[in-house]
Amino acid sequence: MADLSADLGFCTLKNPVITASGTFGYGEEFLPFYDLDVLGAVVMKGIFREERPGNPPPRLHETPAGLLNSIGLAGPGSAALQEIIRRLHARTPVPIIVNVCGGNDDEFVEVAALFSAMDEVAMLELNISCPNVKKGGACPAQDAGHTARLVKRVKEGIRKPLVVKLSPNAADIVGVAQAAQDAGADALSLVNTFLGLAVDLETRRPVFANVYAGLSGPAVKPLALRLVREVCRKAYVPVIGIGGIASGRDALDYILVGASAVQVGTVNFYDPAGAARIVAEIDAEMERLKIRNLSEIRGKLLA
Amino acid sequence: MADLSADLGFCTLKNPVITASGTFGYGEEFLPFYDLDVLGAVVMKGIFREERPGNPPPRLHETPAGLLNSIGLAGPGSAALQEIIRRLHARTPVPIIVNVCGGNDDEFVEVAALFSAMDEVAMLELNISCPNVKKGGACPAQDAGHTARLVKRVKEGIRKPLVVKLSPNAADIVGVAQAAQDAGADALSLVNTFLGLAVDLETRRPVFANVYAGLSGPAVKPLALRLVREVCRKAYVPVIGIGGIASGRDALDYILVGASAVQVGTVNFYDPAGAARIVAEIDAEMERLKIRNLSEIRGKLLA
Amino acid sequence: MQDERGLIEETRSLGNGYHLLKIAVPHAAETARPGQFVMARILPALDPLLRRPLGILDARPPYIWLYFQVLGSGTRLLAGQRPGDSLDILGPLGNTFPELPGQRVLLIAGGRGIVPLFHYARAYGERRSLLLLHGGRSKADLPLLDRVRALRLERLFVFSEDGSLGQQGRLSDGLEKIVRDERPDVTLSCGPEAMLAALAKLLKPFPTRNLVSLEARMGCGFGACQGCVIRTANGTYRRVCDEGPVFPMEEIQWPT
Amino acid sequence: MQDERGLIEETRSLGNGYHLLKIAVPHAAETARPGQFVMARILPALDPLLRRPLGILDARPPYIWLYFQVLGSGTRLLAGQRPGDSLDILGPLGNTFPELPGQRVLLIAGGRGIVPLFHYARAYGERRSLLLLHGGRSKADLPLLDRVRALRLERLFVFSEDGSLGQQGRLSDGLEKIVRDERPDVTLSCGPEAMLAALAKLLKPFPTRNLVSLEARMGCGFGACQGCVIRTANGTYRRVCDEGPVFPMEEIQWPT
Ligand SMILES: Cc1cc2nc3c(=O)[nH]c(=O)nc-3n(C[C@H](O)[C@H](O)[C@H](O)COP(=O)(O)OP(=O)(O)OC[C@H]3O[C@@H](n4cnc5c(N)ncnc54)[C@H](O)[C@@H]3O)c2cc1C
Ligand SMILES: Cc1cc2nc3c(=O)[nH]c(=O)nc-3n(C[C@H](O)[C@H](O)[C@H](O)COP(=O)(O)OP(=O)(O)OC[C@H]3O[C@@H](n4cnc5c(N)ncnc54)[C@H](O)[C@@H]3O)c2cc1C
Ligand SMILES: Cc1cc2nc3c(=O)[nH]c(=O)nc-3n(C[C@H](O)[C@H](O)[C@H](O)COP(=O)(O)O)c2cc1C
Ligand SMILES: Cc1cc2nc3c(=O)[nH]c(=O)nc-3n(C[C@H](O)[C@H](O)[C@H](O)COP(=O)(O)O)c2cc1C
Ligand code: FES
Ligand code: FES
Repeated sequence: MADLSADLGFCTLKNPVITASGTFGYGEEFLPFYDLDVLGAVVMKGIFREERPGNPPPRLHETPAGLLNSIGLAGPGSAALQEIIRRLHARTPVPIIVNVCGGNDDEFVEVAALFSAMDEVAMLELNISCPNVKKGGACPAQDAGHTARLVKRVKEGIRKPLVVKLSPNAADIVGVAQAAQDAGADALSLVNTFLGLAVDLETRRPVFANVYAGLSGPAVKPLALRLVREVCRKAYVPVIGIGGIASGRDALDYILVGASAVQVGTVNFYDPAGAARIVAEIDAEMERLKIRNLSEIRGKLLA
Repeated sequence: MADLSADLGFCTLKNPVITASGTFGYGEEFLPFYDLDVLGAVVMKGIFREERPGNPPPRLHETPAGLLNSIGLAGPGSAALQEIIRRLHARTPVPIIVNVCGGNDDEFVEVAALFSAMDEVAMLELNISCPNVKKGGACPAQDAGHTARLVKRVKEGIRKPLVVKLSPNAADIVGVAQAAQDAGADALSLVNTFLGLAVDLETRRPVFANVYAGLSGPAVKPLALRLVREVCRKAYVPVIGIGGIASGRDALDYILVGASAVQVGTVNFYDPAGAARIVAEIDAEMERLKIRNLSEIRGKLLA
Repeated sequence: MQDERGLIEETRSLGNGYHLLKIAVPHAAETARPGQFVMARILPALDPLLRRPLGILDARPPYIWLYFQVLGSGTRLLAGQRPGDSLDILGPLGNTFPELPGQRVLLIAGGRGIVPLFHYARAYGERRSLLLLHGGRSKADLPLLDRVRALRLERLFVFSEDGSLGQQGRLSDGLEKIVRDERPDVTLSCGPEAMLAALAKLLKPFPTRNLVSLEARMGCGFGACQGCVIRTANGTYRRVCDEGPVFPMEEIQWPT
Repeated sequence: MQDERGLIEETRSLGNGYHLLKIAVPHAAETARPGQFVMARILPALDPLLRRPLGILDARPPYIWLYFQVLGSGTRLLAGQRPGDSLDILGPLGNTFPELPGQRVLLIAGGRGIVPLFHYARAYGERRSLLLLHGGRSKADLPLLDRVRALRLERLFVFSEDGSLGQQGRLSDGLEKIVRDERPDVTLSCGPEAMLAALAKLLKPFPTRNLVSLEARMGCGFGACQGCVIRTANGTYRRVCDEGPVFPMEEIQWPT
């Protein structure tokens, strides 16, 4: 057994594998498959203040090695999620991260404060990067100024570590990352989904009502890995790498370019025990390459 | 037989399928597989004034449904390509497009003028979007101002239609597209490859000497289709859609969002007769959906 | 629900793109109940990426039978599998058609919609009499009919649009008369959405309890992705994978 | 060169991840010459995306034999293929080992580098005497040895690093003595790059003509992508797929 612990500065996770928001339900859905405590942490599906129906179907469209989604952050609202979190926490000690959403800045601030007050919550992730809320894919993480203002306000109202989740659709993701950390983000997570399009020649319409949707899955890994490296080179807070991770090897690639931990998303759909498998594969790969702990390779890309 | 002819304004191609630069060699390599005259046109691999060795190996890395390449525009130089083009033209009447490259603006202008003078050349494509020439992936197409200046100069020195090939790595591809057309581009082609990264945990090095490489193939299609749609909405010159086309259906998706023709790249590697197959599939699909000609669907996405 | 490695025991091509697979997959076979489905991962490769939902046609431990139609890349690859190949089978998933003891039940199956109803008739048909109304475009679209005839059914009504088998017409053409004549307490149906929408309209005047099994694009199959929703009559969304696939007919907002 | 649908006739697992395939693929089988290879597309799906290059172990029309080692996803999928499955086979590709009539030829094969040299010995061994020096890590890495012994060879030298078969050591350990004793005019070698680099050093003092068969990552296999280059001694690049895979040893820039 290699030492898999992942140091985020403000806390240390058992290992670097975190399940990504929106791809792991509210954790409970995966209890039949494995003990969630084998994971570094789990992120809850993104939450708004009130219940939201989400977008009309179809919400998913498969592409080669990828998945377009336009779920539109369907969810039960903050009060219901608090109940779910208490229930989950009673069943497993795995750290719980809440993915905080908002239709406007006030809502982000309010929802963050609500979950900051819960003992069962380990940290918050600010989802300023969802392309499926507004038609056309606009989100706060496309703008450094907006990101800075919002992060500052949220941070003032909470007493928990704040991870800010960035969008690959920003014109300058490194600039947004710098704005977020300067404004008080304790960590950065990236990437959320890439804006993509699918159309249906039979109906001559876009597949999705919102026209654009978010691309995730193995297809995006080379793109996401580049963005994570670029952000890591400028970040002084820990970075959580996300995008297309399908194996332990993929996860370690992110550590090598500088990430302190990773999130795994789409893999949970096609391989329900995939996140647990990735933990085991990281361990085996570290053994094989005689890597004793993650700091031995973190950011050690020779380039 | 549906009418597959593709109107580019300044000329009409037999059909909308053009083979993409760098993925079809100099045409001759594909003569054993089919009669190139079944295609709309072929684009030669990118050419500089002088012979270039290209980048050191490895130059290719496969990713899920995608391909990272860092060929670095290896090529024999303009004089040798002129010979090759004469030879190819003697063997097939397929329209030949030259993909013009340059290490600086003067070289672009000079190479373009050279091939503009050749009767065997149907049009020029200005490759201002290759991520594999400069380390880090920088190219003129990342900057609207530079693009405008360069296109204007090139255009002044030639008497052939000029297609300007855009980069998906620009912060604002629509702005660059507008700059290119305002500066005199007769058509726009997009996208070139997406900047991506692959690393090797064994050596702790990037796979490629240039660190970043260009991602192509089916993995990128949803992303490229979105960018093509955004450019088509603002373009008053014809657009050639490129990115991950693997089937006739994929090609028609690009026409539906507004492209006048398409280029097919990576498919030529894993299916040497793939471009010809795509022509046949477009025909079959149009028959099936009772589409008589491309203008019936071009840009007719209901959104 | 479990993710099991299933071993293909037998494959049969039934023509016209229809296929039958017999798979050894003990947990799913033992616990599956009529109306449930599995998510099958056909290859270890990343294209196709997602599993494909397929209804359980029949289950006799350690085997389940799948019956499917080739539509796209996933089902095409599945059709290429042969005895000795293996698949990852996640299941059984979803809710079920209730057993409904003592009730007079009419099963309505359009095309490959036969799958959950076949399972139902196999599981509960011995114990009481069932009616089955089965239709498709043509004879070639009803390749299971011999097996359907072998089920214990009180009555079987067959329709084909081109008249190549049974009565000519859509099954919705025959529905009203059958319901009037046979007076079922409950209808259970499965088939193309347009057919189900037509049934919903036709059944409205009758006092029957009506349940339908629906399809939707699925990401996970077990409630985690919110991808598989259908719109309900009151404007909310429900997940087909774990709140369904079986729903009361009147809860669904049918396309008009 | 042609893109043909090949039908798998026979598969054999040789342990330790080594596999042998017999494939009916008439054009490639008829025209293949020793040293050539094929590009195999294993699945119609888009992952793995590219074809995989594989040397031709033997060709007896309408069959070719492939011999490969499972390394990654492509070879793993290939190992899962069974008789009756089909593959797209593009070939034969590349240049060849010259026949060299009247010359004394030493074949040097490291591990799966046996492939083109086996083909060479099968094709030309009847007509004259060949020497073969074959080595690998251990017995388990030389699973073709029985078939190799059945070739018409004047002499066969076998080395294994762990001594489990033949003489203990790397084949480079035995090379100098063999070349001195047997005085070949030409050496033809294939194997891991490090082995070939060692051979290049050892063979320098000898007057032999030396040809090597190389591997590289390939995009297309027929000269269109420029992806498969190796660096030559004078600093330029050459394409392995169509300028090779066979090169004069002294033209290559070996890693130091
Ligand atoms: C609960 C459930 C049970 C099912 N049971 C069966 C069964 O027993 N037998 C059977 O043959 N099929 C069944 N299906 C449908 C089956 O899942 C799809 O046909 C299959 O996923 C198509 O995969 P593909 O890769 O071949 O096609 P794709 O390449 O994914 O799609 C090909 C074409 O089919 C359409 N399509 C794909 N999936 C669906 C879908 N779920 N609903 C509507 N249209 C779709 C697409 O729009 C596209 O035009 C079931 C679906 C669900 C949700
Ligand atoms: C002309 C030629 C002939 C060949 N003949 C044979 C043969 O007869 N039998 C045989 O077993 N193999 C042969 N190979 C090698 C074979 O092509 C690779 O093993 C195969 O492509 C690996 O595919 P994969 O998907 O299994 O591995 P991938 O997932 O692509 O890679 C797995 C691992 O193998 C390494 N790797 C992959 N391809 C190569 C390569 N070409 N060179 C060096 N390292 C590589 C990668 O770095 C990676 O670590 C030949 C290669 C060439 C170029
Ligand atoms: C169906 C789906 C729903 C998602 N919902 C959310 C969400 O609620 N909040 C969020 O921050 N990210 C959401 N994401 C993005 C993922 O958390 C992750 O950033 C992305 O999928 C890339 O990782 P992957 O390639 O491993 O899937 C969602 C992704 C998918 C596929
Ligand atoms: C190996 C390789 C070499 C390429 N060389 C060039 C080039 O010389 N000039 C150019 O403009 N684009 C070049 N491209 C980009 C393609 O022309 C095309 O824009 C890109 O591959 C996207 O299309 P695809 O997904 O169909 O491959 C190259 C792409 C690949 C894969
Ligand atoms: S398929 Fe994922 S929630 Fe239903
Ligand atoms: S593999 Fe494409 S040029 Fe050699």
